[in-house]
Amino acid sequence: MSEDQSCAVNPDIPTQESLPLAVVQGQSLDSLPKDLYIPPDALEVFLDAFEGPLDLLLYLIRKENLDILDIPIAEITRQYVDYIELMQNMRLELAAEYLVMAAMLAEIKSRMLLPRPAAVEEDEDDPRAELVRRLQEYERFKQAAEDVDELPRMGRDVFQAEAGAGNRQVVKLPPEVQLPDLIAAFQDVIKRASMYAHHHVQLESLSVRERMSSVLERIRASHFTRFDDLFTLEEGRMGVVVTFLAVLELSKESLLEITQAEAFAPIHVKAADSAQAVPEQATGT
Amino acid sequence: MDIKRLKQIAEAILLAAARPVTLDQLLALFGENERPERAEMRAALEALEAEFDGRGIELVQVASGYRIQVTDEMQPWVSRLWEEKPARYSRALLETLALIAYRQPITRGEIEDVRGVSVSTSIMKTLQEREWVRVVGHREVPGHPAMYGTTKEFLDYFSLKSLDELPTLAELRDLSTIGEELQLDLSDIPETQLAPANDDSEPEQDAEVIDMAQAPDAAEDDSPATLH
Amino acid sequence: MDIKRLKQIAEAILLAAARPVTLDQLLALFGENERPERAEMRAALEALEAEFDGRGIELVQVASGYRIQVTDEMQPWVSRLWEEKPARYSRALLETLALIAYRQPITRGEIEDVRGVSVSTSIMKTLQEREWVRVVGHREVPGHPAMYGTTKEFLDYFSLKSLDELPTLAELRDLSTIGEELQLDLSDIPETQLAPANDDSEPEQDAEVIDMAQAPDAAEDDSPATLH
Repeated sequence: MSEDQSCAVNPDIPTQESLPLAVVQGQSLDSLPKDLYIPPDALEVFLDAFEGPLDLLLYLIRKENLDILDIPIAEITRQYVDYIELMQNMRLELAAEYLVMAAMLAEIKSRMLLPRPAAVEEDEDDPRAELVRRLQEYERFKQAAEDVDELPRMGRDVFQAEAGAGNRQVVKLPPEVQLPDLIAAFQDVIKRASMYAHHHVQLESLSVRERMSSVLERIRASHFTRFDDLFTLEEGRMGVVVTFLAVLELSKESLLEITQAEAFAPIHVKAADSAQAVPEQATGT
Repeated sequence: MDIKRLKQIAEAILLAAARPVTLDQLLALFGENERPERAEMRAALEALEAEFDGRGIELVQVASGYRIQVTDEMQPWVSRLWEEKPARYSRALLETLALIAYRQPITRGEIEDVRGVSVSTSIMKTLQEREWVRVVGHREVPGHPAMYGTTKEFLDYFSLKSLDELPTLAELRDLSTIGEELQLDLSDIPETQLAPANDDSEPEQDAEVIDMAQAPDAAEDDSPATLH
Repeated sequence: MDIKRLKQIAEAILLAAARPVTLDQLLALFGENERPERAEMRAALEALEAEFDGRGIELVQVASGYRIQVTDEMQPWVSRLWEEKPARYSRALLETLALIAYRQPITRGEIEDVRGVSVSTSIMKTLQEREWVRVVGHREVPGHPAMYGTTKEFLDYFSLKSLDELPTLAELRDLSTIGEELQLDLSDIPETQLAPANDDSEPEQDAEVIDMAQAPDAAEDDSPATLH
């Protein structure tokens, strides 16, 4: 194990090179390991620089270019404990995890010192195995975090491209209705109204009902419309009949008036007077 | 910096900004030693504007600076980005619509008589705004209530040539006795948007519906209600 | 519709949306009778991507769809548009995020086990507020701790299409004392370069890593990060 390298190496984290040894809080610092010297005002920063005991250990290992798979436990433990003591001396609040790690290192160290029979050695776990596993596992995610940080990031490296899109009002779509739904609704309402037995609706074909609407729309109460004009010859005979039925039905319901000045004179129709109350609505748009 | 480079940077800035940027603001984004002349920048912007020609975007100047925006011509597609999924119509609305279709011209009071409950103003308003229903006259009774009828838009929406194509009451009665599977067929008709994969099954089902919905004698070629 | 027209419309839509748009969402913006085939749309997007080449913008695919973005090459100019500097994230946050991304679903306790320190509540809160991370279930152990996973927003933010695009995790090495021959053997096999699967000592963990970070189907079908 590479015990004698340690003195040559300084931690190269926060500002270690600045202050002379002697002046720190008026204390003699001769007792501190030289490679561990950190100005006290930087200690907190130093502590912050590590994400925990695993990170600190990794730092100690990497600092000395050691193979993580073959950690010199005695030396690393010594350095680690020195750091911990230093921090405690400075009365820095130390996360409990750091102390747990110190205990774990001490335990591994003691197990390493125990003589083991050569025959067993092959099979038995290296006392460092668990620590090595945890260090590696932590290190790969430490690396992964750095990799993630390198990924192109929105608003830092790349930016959403956006063009103005006019007024960005949310368009509310009207609901869709399917014909079967409409028919089902009609069936329901008719059933509810106990009108199934009635023939009322059956009597006139729907086209007459529809034509009644369109005739009503075309005539006005204010003036007469020529009866002939209500018919569209292109519709054929069926169309003429439907319109005629519609006019008769409207007349029966007193919705329109039919007049003829004299025999064989043109017949005129107009909306019933009642519609005059609201002519602009009655004639539709 | 050549004009091609300036154009590139200006485009990137305007697209990233998502707000209008003035010429001065544009220039301020350059380091001092690389900052172009105003005239150079203006030329780059003009070149950019010309480049957009025939694309779906354009460079415009508004009060607060230059902005890249989508052309009006693209609005039909773009505006659908912010469409909201439609809700469904209430039972009351569908029943009201059905009564108007089958019993027109019909007053609100008559609808209420059949349905046994009052018809809300908002339903009548919705139906008229949708342009499925309109006032076709007024009944000669006290208060002269408006009579409602369906519109051409109503027929178009439901792909009907005329109201004749709605099943008659007699047919509806048959329908309800024929049983479940037929009704299932009816309600299964894939309508509009999302079902291009159902293309195969659609024509058959449609044919079936037409069969049931058309009154046999009214289904002539010269069906009267095709005009309006 | 020809490809030039489709390209034009796609560009306008993607720029107007200002968020990623999927192929299906794009197609849904077309009326039924003008809707292009998926293959046509995809070809148009590819043509658009090629057209952007060498410009300050690019068409990329991220988890939530296609996105037009300003390239990082334009960052020096564009970043000056905003006075506020983009947020920098602490190592603690990034390590926690990395563990959730690579090891999901993972509990807070499991994160703490790997990191060797406790995970602060504020970090978990920040990650969830940014909508990068969310609770995807609870571990069936005493206390039912929440398990965390990453979201589509996480992938979008880091310009990733899926979790398998995350940088590959470093492989675990075996203890040299036990594994010297093994390592020799392994170094003879060239095609295993990237796969962490060559670690015999921890098959389970590696399997998990492969599931999450490498196998494309696993990332699509099972991984919570592709859900929403």
